[in-house]
Amino acid sequence: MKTVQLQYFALLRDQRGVATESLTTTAATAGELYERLREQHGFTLGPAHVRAALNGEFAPWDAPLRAGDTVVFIPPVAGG
Amino acid sequence: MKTVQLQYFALLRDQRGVATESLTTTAATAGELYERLREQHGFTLGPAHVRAALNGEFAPWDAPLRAGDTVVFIPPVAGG
Amino acid sequence: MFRLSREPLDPVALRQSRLDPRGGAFVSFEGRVRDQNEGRRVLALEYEAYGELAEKEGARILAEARAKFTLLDVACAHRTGRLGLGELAVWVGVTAAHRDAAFTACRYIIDECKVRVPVWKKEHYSDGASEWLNSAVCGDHTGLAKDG
Amino acid sequence: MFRLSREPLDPVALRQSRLDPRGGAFVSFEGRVRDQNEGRRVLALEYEAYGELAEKEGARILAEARAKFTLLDVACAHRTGRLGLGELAVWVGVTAAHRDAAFTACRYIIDECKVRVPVWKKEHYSDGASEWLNSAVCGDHTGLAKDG
Repeated sequence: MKTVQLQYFALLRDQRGVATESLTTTAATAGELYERLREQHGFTLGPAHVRAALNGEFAPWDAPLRAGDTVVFIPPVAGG
Repeated sequence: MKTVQLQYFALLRDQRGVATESLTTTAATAGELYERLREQHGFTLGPAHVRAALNGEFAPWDAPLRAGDTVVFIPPVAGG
Repeated sequence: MFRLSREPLDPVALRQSRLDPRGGAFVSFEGRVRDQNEGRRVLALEYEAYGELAEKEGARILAEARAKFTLLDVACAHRTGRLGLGELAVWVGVTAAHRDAAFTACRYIIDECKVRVPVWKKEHYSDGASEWLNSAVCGDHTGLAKDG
Repeated sequence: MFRLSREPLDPVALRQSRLDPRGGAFVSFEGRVRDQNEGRRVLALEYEAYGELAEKEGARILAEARAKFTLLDVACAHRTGRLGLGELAVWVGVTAAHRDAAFTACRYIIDECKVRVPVWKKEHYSDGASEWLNSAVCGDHTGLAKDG
């Protein structure tokens, strides 16, 4: 069990209904956490369309989660 | 024999020493006129590096010269 | 220089700040809110950024451009917040001794920014609907680089 | 709009005059007098144009760009006369709904102008010499599109 800080943006923020949350989880990796949240909140975006960021840097789905991590799931970007 | 109006630009103006002249010539084409002028004034640019313009439009070297034509020989351009 | 801005971007000031006395070629790109997208009438846009990572990724893209091409200067600014029709959303400016490098680098920067920098665009349409771009339920990535 | 100008070009006014309320992508190119060319220190430039034909050929190039690409607006202005270091010699601005067309057309216009529009450039060097570009005695055309 570890506690991580989540930030949500764009579609994921809309679907989660909050911009940030503190979450205590047993998920071992970023990918595992996304799948659980997706199921729980009905996120429409599959993992193929989302990237993970840990502590302000892009991270692979299998990156291990550590207590205190800031976790952001990044929907398809659309700047410019 | 016909009289044409010549305008010179850039290197050709420098080498001819005037910007315009009125010339009476027996040259039948733009190319023939250029070769004669080149010999007479020592133009360094061969015809492969020069284009002809008659009356404000590009013209092929074999374009016939007519009385009253405005003739410009165009050195390699270098805008921008 | 890559920066995000909640305030309107001033292309005149941006350009002025990047002028190089050595001269040469300056190429700039301005992306402005369009009045339509795929047939729907757009009234306004909302840009949201994950600021910390957006600024890192934007700076990386500019560094890549400098490494790939021979440049004198590069800069990019991206707007966030709500924008009206015609407002400037993104500005890229590149100075180089030769125009080939300036064009290629400017294009590289905007193309990479559009697919890598965590900025999201929500379009508000005249029918009252709004939508996060590229996030449709059955969406794939094919539409990513199409707009602007 | 293609025009020659004996007066300094104002890129801010040029850009402002081409803004399109439909938004989209705007790409502009500025060619400025460089401080050196092939290792020689340039102090000033002189541009001379065959005005009548230059304006016709410039307008043809813009019309070709409109025919080849899907554009909202195109414009090009070229300076003539004597220019100092850093002064603006040529400006091209293109507006399109999509950036691909804007970049490609802007590049097309400046590339074509450089080899087709009858404008000549005389460089004045720090050693007192001066030279018409591309007109060396043994010159060939290989250097034509190199600068700027």
